Amino acid sequence: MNSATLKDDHQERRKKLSNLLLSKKKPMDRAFFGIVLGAAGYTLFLVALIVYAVGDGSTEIFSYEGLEFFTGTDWNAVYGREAFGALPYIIGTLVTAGIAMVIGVPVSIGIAVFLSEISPPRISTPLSFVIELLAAVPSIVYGLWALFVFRFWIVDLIEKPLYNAFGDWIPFFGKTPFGLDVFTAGIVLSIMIIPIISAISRELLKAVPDTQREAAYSLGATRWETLRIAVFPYVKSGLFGAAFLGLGRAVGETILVTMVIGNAVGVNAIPTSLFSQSQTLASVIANEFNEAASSLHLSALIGLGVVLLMLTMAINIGGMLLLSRMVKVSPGVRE
Amino acid sequence: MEKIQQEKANLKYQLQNTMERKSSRKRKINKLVTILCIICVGLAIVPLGSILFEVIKNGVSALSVEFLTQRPGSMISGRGGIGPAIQGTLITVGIASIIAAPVGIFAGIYLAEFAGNGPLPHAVRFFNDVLTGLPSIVLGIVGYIVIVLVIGSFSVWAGSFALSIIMIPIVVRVTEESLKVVPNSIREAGYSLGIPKWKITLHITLKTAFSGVLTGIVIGISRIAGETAPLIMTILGTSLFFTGFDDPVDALPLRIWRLASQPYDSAHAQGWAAALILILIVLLFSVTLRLLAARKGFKVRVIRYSNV
Amino acid sequence: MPRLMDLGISSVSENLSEMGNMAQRSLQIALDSYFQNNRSRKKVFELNEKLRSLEDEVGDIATEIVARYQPVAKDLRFIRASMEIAYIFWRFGRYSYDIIDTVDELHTGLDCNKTAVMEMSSFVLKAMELSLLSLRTRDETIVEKLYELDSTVDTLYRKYLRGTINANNKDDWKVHSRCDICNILILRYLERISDHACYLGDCVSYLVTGLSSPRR
Amino acid sequence: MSRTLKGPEEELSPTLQVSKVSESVEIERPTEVKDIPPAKLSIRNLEAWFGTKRALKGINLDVRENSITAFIGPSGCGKTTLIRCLNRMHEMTPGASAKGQAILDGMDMYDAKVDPVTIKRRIGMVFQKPNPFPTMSIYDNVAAGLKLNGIKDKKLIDDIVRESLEGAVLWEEVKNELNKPGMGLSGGQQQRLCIARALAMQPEILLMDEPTSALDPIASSKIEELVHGMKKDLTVVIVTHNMQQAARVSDYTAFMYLGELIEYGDTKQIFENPRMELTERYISGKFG
Repeated sequence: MNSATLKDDHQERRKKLSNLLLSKKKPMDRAFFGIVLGAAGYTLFLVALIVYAVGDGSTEIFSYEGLEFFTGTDWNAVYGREAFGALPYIIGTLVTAGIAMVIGVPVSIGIAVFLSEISPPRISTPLSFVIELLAAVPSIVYGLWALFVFRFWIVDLIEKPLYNAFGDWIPFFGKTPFGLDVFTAGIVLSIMIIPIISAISRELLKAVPDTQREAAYSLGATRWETLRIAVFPYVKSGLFGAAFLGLGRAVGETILVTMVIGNAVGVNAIPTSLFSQSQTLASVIANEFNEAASSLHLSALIGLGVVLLMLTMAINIGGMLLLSRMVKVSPGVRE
Repeated sequence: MEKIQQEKANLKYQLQNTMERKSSRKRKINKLVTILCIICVGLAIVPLGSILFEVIKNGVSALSVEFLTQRPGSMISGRGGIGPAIQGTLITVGIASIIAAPVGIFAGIYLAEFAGNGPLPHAVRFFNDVLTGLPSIVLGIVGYIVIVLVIGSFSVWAGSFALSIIMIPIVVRVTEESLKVVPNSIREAGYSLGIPKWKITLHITLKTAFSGVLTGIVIGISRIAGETAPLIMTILGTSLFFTGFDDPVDALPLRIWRLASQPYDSAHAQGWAAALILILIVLLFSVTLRLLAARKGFKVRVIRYSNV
Repeated sequence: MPRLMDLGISSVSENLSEMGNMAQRSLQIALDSYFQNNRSRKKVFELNEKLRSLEDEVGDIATEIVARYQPVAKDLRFIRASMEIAYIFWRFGRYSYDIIDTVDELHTGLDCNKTAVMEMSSFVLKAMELSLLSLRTRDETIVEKLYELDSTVDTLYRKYLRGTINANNKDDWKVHSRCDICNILILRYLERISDHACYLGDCVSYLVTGLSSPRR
Repeated sequence: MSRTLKGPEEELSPTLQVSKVSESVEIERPTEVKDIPPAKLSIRNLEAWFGTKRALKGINLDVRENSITAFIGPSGCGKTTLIRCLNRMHEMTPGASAKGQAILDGMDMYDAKVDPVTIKRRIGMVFQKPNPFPTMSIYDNVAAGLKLNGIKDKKLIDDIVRESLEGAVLWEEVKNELNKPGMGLSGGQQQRLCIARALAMQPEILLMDEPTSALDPIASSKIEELVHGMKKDLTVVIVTHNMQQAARVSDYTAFMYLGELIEYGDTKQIFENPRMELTERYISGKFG
């Protein structure tokens, strides 16, 4: 084929194709946009629905108890003697979550540092996988293990020695331990949130540009100094954010806590020592929801849900803000 | 001139001296930190090892065909099985994912491909993150109020609805992130060929981010498959096989919880076995989907979403 | 900040200005040896050799610059012009050597009539001087003067050639021949030098404006 | 001045020599001899913005048919913006806008009635980095534009895929592995695959935005040869930050600076004898 006919061919094909192509209209673009916008709108609708549902469900208890609901310590569903105070559960929630944070955060950051800074890839890759596996274990399985296995380790290895040593003269370690208490709940919670926090922390540490580390190393800094000078300042607020997200999970966790916290009710649920039985907001709901006989009791449980909702939202939004602040720090600029 | 050089040499000597003295201390601290980190790793590994060990040890002995297929029998006898629970989990989680996956993917597409930085996408992102952090039990309450109270019965619908609320934000987030990792040049190549945007998004961008999106769905499903709390007030749990979407149904986590609260050893053994099955289902599922994703060849690096 | 290419360009520049001086000197020496009848052939020969090697060197550097730095615009024009200019300088030296060679071969003594050469050489020296000036100052307007001088030189050459042919009848051909041949040859070489001075002016004009001389 | 004759034996008469020089001068200035091809794309008062920042300031320029036009200039001068305006790709960037005229065969592509998608079907584009569709095979990459625009004729698609790959001088290298992923090719091959993908749409103009900047010199020179060969069927506009590349490959060169078109002309003239001081300083590496 000589070049002239080739060119003619080319022109002809171009004409044919452009007839085919240019006749196409595009109404689908708009329809598609409608679909994705609808999906995005649905998520907003869900938030509104949640707020409406729990708000609507809890009006009865708030009109019955008023602000007493937040400060009362009594919890009684018996007909004629109804009293619903959420304070013990709020305290219980904060204490268990607090214990989980005190143990979980440093360990998580240690793991993250090990994975991203210390270990060679051939160790850190499978290890990260294992840690992620830990995150994939359903909380009910943690609960099962905590209830039948871990509880006894805690009692034998930690609680009894502590009780024997300090129990008589420090109220903090008072109360005979038998494993179903805030301490156990807090530790199991910490085990549950470790994978979460360490995974985020590891991503944060990985996001620190290597040039930062190399700069420190080139000045003769040790690994620890490099972390302190070049890496941590870079990710500090991010690590706080990760911890906050972990805290959100710890506060909202239900079934695991229900299984190991001992399920005390009312005033008894205010932990007086590390080895007290208690309840969290979530565990009360899980324990009593299906047994609630009166609509007031149900509404009280939903009211606990409202408190829980507000608590976790506050924590999570705080965590998100900290994380996003970290992301917004432009590379190379430290606080 | 010579004096200055002398001073310089002096300074250098002093510096080296100080550094040498400090460096042994430095090395000690460094070693200590390394050891601490390794201890942390150990602290995380030991529980995992123990959990897997116990689940397998206690679970395997109770496993049998009968256990997997039959209805629960009397708690004391240790007879019966978790058939309805397996069935219920598959149905509830299946319906939840059928709701959540498309909604999540499309909302993710909206955020990544259409939204830009206006107030609406901002709100969608923000509230999506808020949804991610909500305690699942609260979503159970929502399912109870919105569906159980309305249709007058604990039901599959309520459970699936509550679970879908847990899964949607996960899928949205992961979809958005995976789509954002797709280089813009790929989209531009599509535009430059005069392909309409919706086709570019579905046939090119989403396909490229496929493994990431799939990972999101896997994470979402694994997460809701293990959820217990919201099921308490939505599907209630029953010892019967599936009878209808408007009726209560059983689920594995719920069954494990009930078995664990029994005072009988035989029930506990069944609980372990059910936990084993639950873990196996979750693992099997995620391995299958990941293999599927890996077969697609192209990998978008996706941040692991253990936090979602 | 100087570019790497500038190093090469400045060494080409230096070479060219050295060559210009040498060309001028070798013509001066050649003419002196004709007028004063001293024998400086060796000196001019050496200068000529030197010019040729410098011309080679300019060519080498220019090629290298083209290959390595891919000059454009003014640089490109300079490189192109410099190769031509180096060649012109070498021609200057070569014609000077030809002049002294002729003087040597024909052994012309002080008895020849040297007025014609004297007259023309003043123009040619002037032309050479001007062409070098135009290169030094990058003044492309000088090319006009060069062409004027060249046409004067051409006219002189033709006049003398014709005059010699007409003046020499068959009878006294032998008497004057040695002087005449010598003169005519030298005039011829001078005329060529003048032409090359014009080319040099053209090169400068191209170098500055990017356009070749409007005359062409 | 191509003359390198030396030595007395090659001395020529003065007249001959003069004419010889003038000959070489003739070769030097071909613009006076060459026909200027008709304008394929006329840009008139084209302005472009990123938000409130003006990236192009009233560009006027004629892209000549079946020729190669190169845009050069320092980073941020607007050359990429300009080329992206030529198939209405610029406005796809969030916040970006453009106004003015770009007349393609008598039709103003910035006219409100014109659908930008159809413009893109007539004007192909090749990008800075090779960007084959990652999930698609070599064949699918080339066929993607046709298939996703709703063309179903298998035979036609087969023919065009082959022709386009041949046009991009890639056919011989990949004809036995059309079903392998496009990402498996080398960088230079990927870029030629992208060219084939653009050619498959039978474009009238091909825009190339620094097509070799991500490639090694050998692969780059292949692309350059390919581009040179394409101009018999196509009009090519190429943005390059490599001036030598512009000098090698293009027929016309436009020099841009700070969003303005400083000088536009015959490539030979721009590189040998630029009219503007700024152009001279830029191309000889004195700034930029």
